[in-house]
Amino acid sequence: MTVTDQPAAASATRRLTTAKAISEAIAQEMERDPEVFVMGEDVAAYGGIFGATTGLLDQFGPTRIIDTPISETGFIGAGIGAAVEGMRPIVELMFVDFFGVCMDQIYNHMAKIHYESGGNVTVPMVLMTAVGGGYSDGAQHSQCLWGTFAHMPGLKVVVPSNPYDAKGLMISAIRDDNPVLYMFHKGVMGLPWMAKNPRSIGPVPEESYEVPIGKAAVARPGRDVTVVSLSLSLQRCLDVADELAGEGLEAEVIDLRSVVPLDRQTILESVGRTGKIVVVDEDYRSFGLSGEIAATIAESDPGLLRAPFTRVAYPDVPVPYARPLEYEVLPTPRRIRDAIVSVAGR
Amino acid sequence: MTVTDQPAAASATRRLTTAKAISEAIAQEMERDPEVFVMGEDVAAYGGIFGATTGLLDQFGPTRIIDTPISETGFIGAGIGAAVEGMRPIVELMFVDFFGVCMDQIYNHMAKIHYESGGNVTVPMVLMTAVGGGYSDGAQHSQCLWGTFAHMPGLKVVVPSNPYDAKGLMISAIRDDNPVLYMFHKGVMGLPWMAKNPRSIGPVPEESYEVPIGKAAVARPGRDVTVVSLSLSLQRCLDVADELAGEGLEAEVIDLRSVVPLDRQTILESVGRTGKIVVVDEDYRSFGLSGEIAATIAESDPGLLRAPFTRVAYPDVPVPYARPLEYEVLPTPRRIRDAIVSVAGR
Amino acid sequence: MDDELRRGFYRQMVRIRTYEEAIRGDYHADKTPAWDIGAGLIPGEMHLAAGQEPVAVGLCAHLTADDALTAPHRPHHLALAKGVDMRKMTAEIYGRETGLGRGKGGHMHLFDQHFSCSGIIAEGMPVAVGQAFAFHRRGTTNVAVAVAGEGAANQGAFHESLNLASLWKLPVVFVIEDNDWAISVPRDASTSVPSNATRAAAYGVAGERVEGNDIEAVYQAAGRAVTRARAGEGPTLLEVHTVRLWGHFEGDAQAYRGDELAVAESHDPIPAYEAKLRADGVLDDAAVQAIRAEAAAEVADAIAFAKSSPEPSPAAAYEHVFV
Amino acid sequence: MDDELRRGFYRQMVRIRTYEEAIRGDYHADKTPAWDIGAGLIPGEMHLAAGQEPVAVGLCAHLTADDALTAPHRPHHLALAKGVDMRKMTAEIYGRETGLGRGKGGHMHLFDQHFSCSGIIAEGMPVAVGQAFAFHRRGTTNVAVAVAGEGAANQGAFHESLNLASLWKLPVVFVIEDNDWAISVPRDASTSVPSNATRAAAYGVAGERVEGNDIEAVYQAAGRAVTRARAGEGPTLLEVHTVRLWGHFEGDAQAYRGDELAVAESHDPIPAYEAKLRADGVLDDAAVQAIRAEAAAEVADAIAFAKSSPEPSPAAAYEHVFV
Ligand SMILES: Cc1ncc(C[n+]2csc(CCOP(=O)(O)OP(=O)(O)O)c2C)c(N)n1
Ligand SMILES: Cc1ncc(C[n+]2csc(CCOP(=O)(O)OP(=O)(O)O)c2C)c(N)n1
Ligand SMILES: [Mg+2]
Ligand SMILES: [Mg+2]
Repeated sequence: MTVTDQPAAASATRRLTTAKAISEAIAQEMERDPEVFVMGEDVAAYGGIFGATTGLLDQFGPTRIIDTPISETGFIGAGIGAAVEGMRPIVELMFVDFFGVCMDQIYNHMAKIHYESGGNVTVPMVLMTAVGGGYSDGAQHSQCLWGTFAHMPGLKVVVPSNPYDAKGLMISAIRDDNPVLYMFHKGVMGLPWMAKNPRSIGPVPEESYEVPIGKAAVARPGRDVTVVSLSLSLQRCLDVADELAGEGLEAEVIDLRSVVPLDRQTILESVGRTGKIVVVDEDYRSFGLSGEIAATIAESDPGLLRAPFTRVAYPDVPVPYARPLEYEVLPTPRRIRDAIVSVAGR
Repeated sequence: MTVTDQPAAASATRRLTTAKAISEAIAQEMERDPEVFVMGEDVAAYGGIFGATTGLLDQFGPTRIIDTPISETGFIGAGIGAAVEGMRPIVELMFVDFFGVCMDQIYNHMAKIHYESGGNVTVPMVLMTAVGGGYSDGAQHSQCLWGTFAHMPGLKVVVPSNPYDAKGLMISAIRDDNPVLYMFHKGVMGLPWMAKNPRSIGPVPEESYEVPIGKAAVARPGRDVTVVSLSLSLQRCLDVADELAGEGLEAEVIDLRSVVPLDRQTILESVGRTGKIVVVDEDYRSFGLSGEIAATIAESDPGLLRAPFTRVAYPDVPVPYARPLEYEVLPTPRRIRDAIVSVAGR
Repeated sequence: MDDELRRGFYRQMVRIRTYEEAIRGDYHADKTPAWDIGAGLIPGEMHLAAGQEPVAVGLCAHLTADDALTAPHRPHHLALAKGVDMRKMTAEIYGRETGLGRGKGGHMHLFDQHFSCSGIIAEGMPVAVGQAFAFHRRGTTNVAVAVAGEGAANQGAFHESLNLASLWKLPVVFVIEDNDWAISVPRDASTSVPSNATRAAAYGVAGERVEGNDIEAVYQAAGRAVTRARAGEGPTLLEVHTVRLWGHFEGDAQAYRGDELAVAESHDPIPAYEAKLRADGVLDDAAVQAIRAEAAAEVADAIAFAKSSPEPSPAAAYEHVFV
Repeated sequence: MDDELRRGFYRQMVRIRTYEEAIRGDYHADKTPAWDIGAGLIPGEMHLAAGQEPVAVGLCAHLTADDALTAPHRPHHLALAKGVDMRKMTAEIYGRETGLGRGKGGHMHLFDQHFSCSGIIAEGMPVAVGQAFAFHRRGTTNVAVAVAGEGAANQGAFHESLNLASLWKLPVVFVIEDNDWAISVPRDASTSVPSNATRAAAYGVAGERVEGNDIEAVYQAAGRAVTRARAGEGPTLLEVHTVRLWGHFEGDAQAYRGDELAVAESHDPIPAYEAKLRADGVLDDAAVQAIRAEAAAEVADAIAFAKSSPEPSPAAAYEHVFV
C-alpha cells in the first residue's frame, strides 16, 4: 500500500475504466479485510448497474456480494448496523436520486451516530452511488446532489473524475473510520453503452494506494483563470482548457475530488494568483457547492477577485428529458468555454 | 382580502402569537375554500405539537382536520395525490428533521410533477414543518435545513419571523398553485412552554391578507452594515441592532421571509449602500443559504464588499444536546453582535 | 364471457404489443455503430412491458376516464389501456414539444388527466391513495389504481399506502405485477413470502393472486376489486403473476436469467390468447389480420406524429418550474 | 416460574420506575415559574415509560451484554433492563461530560456497547437488522432486538426491516410496545389491523401478541423469540399490549385521553405484580422495602454522579463530527 497523489511510474501504463478501477479497489480491500462486504440492488449477478461491482460475485461469492430487495431504508440501515458492530460495509444506492426513500438512515443515522455518541461509536461505511445526467434519463435519474449531502455535517463526500482517483479514493473511503459517500458520475465510468469520454479510461496502478480524502488536485496548472470543478464536468473543463491553451489562454483547472472536507486552501491559493474564477458544477446552482466556493473567497478576502465570480452550473430547474432541453442546462463545453473566455476578459 | 406588506392600521393593535396567526390564516382559507384541508400527525385533537392547528378540529371537524398514522411518505404522498386532483392540502411534517423518511415524495414528486408534466399538472399544496433548536432537543429534532430544500428546484420555501408575516405568508402559500414549504421555527411560535421571545407576539390584522412570497422585508433600515437573516435569528438580529443603535452603529436588518424565490435584489441594493454584510443563519453554514448570498454578491460585483463577507451560522456540526454545547454553536446574540461590530470595523 | 369483450381484450393487447415493438425498433435503430444509451431518436432508459399486457388490459377494462391510475417506471401498457392519447405519449417519448409533458418528462414520466407515473419504486402508490381520498371526499364513485412491480412490494411506501388506504377505507386498487424479476433479482431473493396477496391480511384488506397471466382471470379479479372500491368497501391488493418477455430495460443482456428466459419466452400471453379465441370461434384469420392492421396503422400514425413534431426549443427548459 | 426470577423481575421494574420518577422530578423541578422546555437541570423533550416496564424487563431477561438492542425515543426502561450503566446514562441525560455521549446525545440518543437509540420513528429497526447480520456472519449466537411503538408499525422502515430479516433469516426479535397511543393518536386511528402480530404473516415470520401487560407472559414469549433467533430460525414479531401511565412526553396535558387515562392509571403493572408475588409468598414487606431502598440508593447515586459531573466545555461541540 502506498499513499500517493500521483500514479506510480511502474504500472502507469495499465489503463482501466473508472468502473474497473472501482471494482478493483473493492476487490483488493475485500481480500485484505474480511469485514468488508458489498450490498445493494443488482450488485451481484448483474455486477452493478453502472459496473462498480462487476466480477466481484465470482470472486467473493454471495455471502460477501449481496443483492438486496428494493428496500433502501432497510439495507442502508442494515449497513449501518453492521458497521456499528465493526464490519466495513460498502452499500450501493443505485442512483443518488433515490436518496429520498432512505435519507433518514443516511443523514440521521449514518452521519450522526458518531457525534451523538460522543465519539464512542464509529460507522465505518461507504455508501456509493451513481450521479449525473446527459443521457436523457429525466428528472428522477440524472441529478448530482453533492451539495445536498455536503450541506449536512457528518458525512465525507468524495467524487472522482478519473480512474486513478476513483481507485485511490475508494480505498481511502473503505479504510476511513467515518461514513463516506462515494459519488461516481455515470459518464466517468467508461461504460461501453454510454457516450465515450476518453478521460474515463486511464492509467491505474495494480497495487493498492490511497488518494487522500479532502485534498483537491491541480489537474492542470495555469496562470489566467482558476477553474474549479469535479466529476464529469472536470473532464469537460480539461478539454476546454486544452483547447484554450492553443489560443494562448491558460486556465488552471482544480479537481476538487472531495466535497467534504472541501480543500478551501487550494482554491484560495489559485484564485490568489489568477484573481479570476469559474466554478463548473453539474449540481443545481443555488444553495450548493458553487455558492460555498464564493463564500470561501469572500470570507477570506473579497479583493481577491478581479472579475465577477462566475458559475457554470445547473440552473435551478429539474432535469428535463428531451436532448435539446437537457443540453441547454448541462454545463457543456460551450458554456464552460464562454464563461472562461468572458472571465478572462478576452 | 388585501395584498399588503404592512399591517393594516385598523386592526394593528390586536396582538397574536405566531402560532395563532398561522391557525387563523388556515381557518380563514378553509372557510373561503372547501378544498383546503389539513393532514398530519397530531394536528387534530392535539392541535399540532407546536400549535399551528390549535382549534381547527373544533371548527372544521375530523373530515377536514385529519390525524394520520406515522407514515410521512404515505400521507405526504396522499396530499400530493389530492392536490393533483385539485384539492388544496396543508400537510404538516411534525419536525423538518424527519424529512428523510419522506423526501422522495417531497422532492421527486411534490416538487417535480409540474415540471415533468410540462406544466399540465399542478400541485397546489402546502407542506408546513417546525424547524430549529435552542431547547436541547438534540441532533434529530433541532435543525433548520432550509438550505437543503432551497437547493433543489421546484419548491417555494417560506420562513416567517413574526406573527404578521406568518399569517400573510400562510395565506399566500395556500393560494399559490405551486408546492410551498412553510417552515416555522418553534421559537417564533410564541408557545407558552418555550423560552419567551417577545417578537413572537405581535400585531395581526383580523382580515385576510397576503404577504408576497419571494419578497424580503427591510425589517430595520440602517446605513452601516447589512444584516441578512430569517426566522428566529431575525428576531435576535433586531434585538442586537437595537442595542447597537444605542451605541451609534446602525445595522440594516433584512428579513428574507422567503428562501425560494430569494430576493437577491433587496440584498444587493442594501449591500450596495453599506458595503458590509453579515449573514445570520441557524442552518448549517456550508453549502447552503449563506454561501448563496455570498455568490449573489460576488457574481454581481465582488467590489461591492468593503469588508470580508461574514457569516454567523451553524458551524458544520450536528446539533449537540447539552446546553453549553448547543449555545456554543447557535447564532446567539453575542455571536451576532461580535460579527456586526467586527465587520463595521468598530 | 362476452365475445366482443374477449375480442376487445385481444385487440388492446395487440395494440400495446405493436406499440412496444415499434418503440423498441426505433429505440435501437440509430444507436449504432457504438450503442449509446443517450443517442438516437429515443434516448434514455426504456422499460417495455411485453408479456404484461394482460394486467393492463384486464384491469383498465373496468376504469373510466375519471378514474385515476399511477404507473411505475414501466408504464406504456398501462397508459395505453387506460386511454392516454397515443400520439401525445409517443411525442413525449420522442422528446417533442407536442408530448404530454412537452418533452420534459420522457417515458418514465407520462402525465395525463388522472394518469401519472413515477420512476421511483413504489412511490406512485401514496399518490394514488391521495387521489382516492379526493374522490371519496367529493362523494364520487371513482377509484384510484396504483400499479407496482413485485419488487416494489418490499419498499416502505407499499406498506404505508396499504395501511392508510385501508384505515380510511379509500377506493384504491393496488395492483402488483409479479413478473418474477426486479431487474436481475428474482422474487425469492427479495420477498419473504411467496405471494404478495398474503400481505393483504396485514392491512385488513381483500387480497387476491391471479396465476397464469390469464387476462380473463385478471379481468374478473380486477372487477371484484373495482366494484368493492366503488361500493365504499375499501381497498384491495391484487397480485397478478405475469411475465417479462424482454430485458428489464432495453440493452439488458439478461445473462442472469439463464434457462428461465426461454421458458418465459414460450409463455407469451398474446399468441396463447389468440389460439384460445380462435379455438372458441371468437377470432378467425380475417379478424386477426384486421386487428393487427388497425394496430399497426394507429401506431404508425402516432410515431409519424411524434417524428414530425418539433423538438422543444432549448429556452423551454427554464419554463414550468413554477406555475 | 422460579421465585428468584420473579423477585428479579419485580426488582428490575421497581428500579426502572424509581429511576423515571426521579428523572421526572428533576425534569420539572427548575422549570418554574414559567415552564420552559429548554430550561432546568434536564432540558429538551422527555419521554418516560412508566407502565411499560414489563416489556423491557421480560424481554431483556433473555439478553446478554453481547446481544444488541435498538430503542426508540422512549428508551430508559430498555436501557436499564439491557444493562446500560445507570451513572453514565444519567450523566448523558443531565448533559454532562461523563455521559455516554459526553452530553452530545441526550435522552433520545443513548449509545452504549450494543445499545443504541433513534428519535426517528421505526428507524432504529433497520440498524438492528444490520447488527443481526453481523452476528450471523460471524457465526455467533447473538441476537439483535429492535423495539418500537405500535405507532411505529405503520412506518415504512418496519416493513422493510421485517422483510429483510426474514429473507435473510437473521437473528432479530422485533418487539412492538403497544401502549394504545402514538402521542394523541389512538391505535385504531393509525393501524388498519387490531394487532400487529397479524402482520408477521406478511413476512413469513412467527408473530405473537401478549395481552395484559403481564411480565411473565412477556418473559415467556420473548424467550421463545430469542431461542428461535439464536437457533437460526429467523426473526419473530412480538407485540406486547402495555400501558402508558404518563403523558407522551413530560408536559403533555393529555386532554385527548379523556376517561381512558383513569383506566390506564388503574392498570399500573408494578403494584399488580407486587400483589401477585405477595399472594404467592414470593415477596413480603421486608423484601419490598429492601428492593425499594436498593433502587432508591442506586438512583440517588447515579443522579448525584450526574449532577456532580462537569458540563462539557463549549469547545467540545466541534469534536466528534469525524473520527
Ligand atoms: C427507490 C428505487 N430504488 C431502485 C430503483 C431502481 N429500479 C428501477 S426498476 C427496478 C426493479 C423494479 O422491479 P419491480 O418492482 O418488480 O418492477 P419490474 O421492473 O419488474 O416491472 C429497480 C430496482 C428505483 N427506480 N427506485
Ligand atoms: C418519522 C417520525 N415521525 C414522527 C415523529 C414524532 N413522534 C415522536 S414519538 C411519536 C409517537 C410514537 O408512537 P409509538 O410508536 O406508538 O411510540 P410511543 O410514543 O407510544 O412509545 C411521534 C409521532 C418522529 N419522531 N419520527
Ligand atoms: Mg418485477
Ligand atoms: Mg404507542
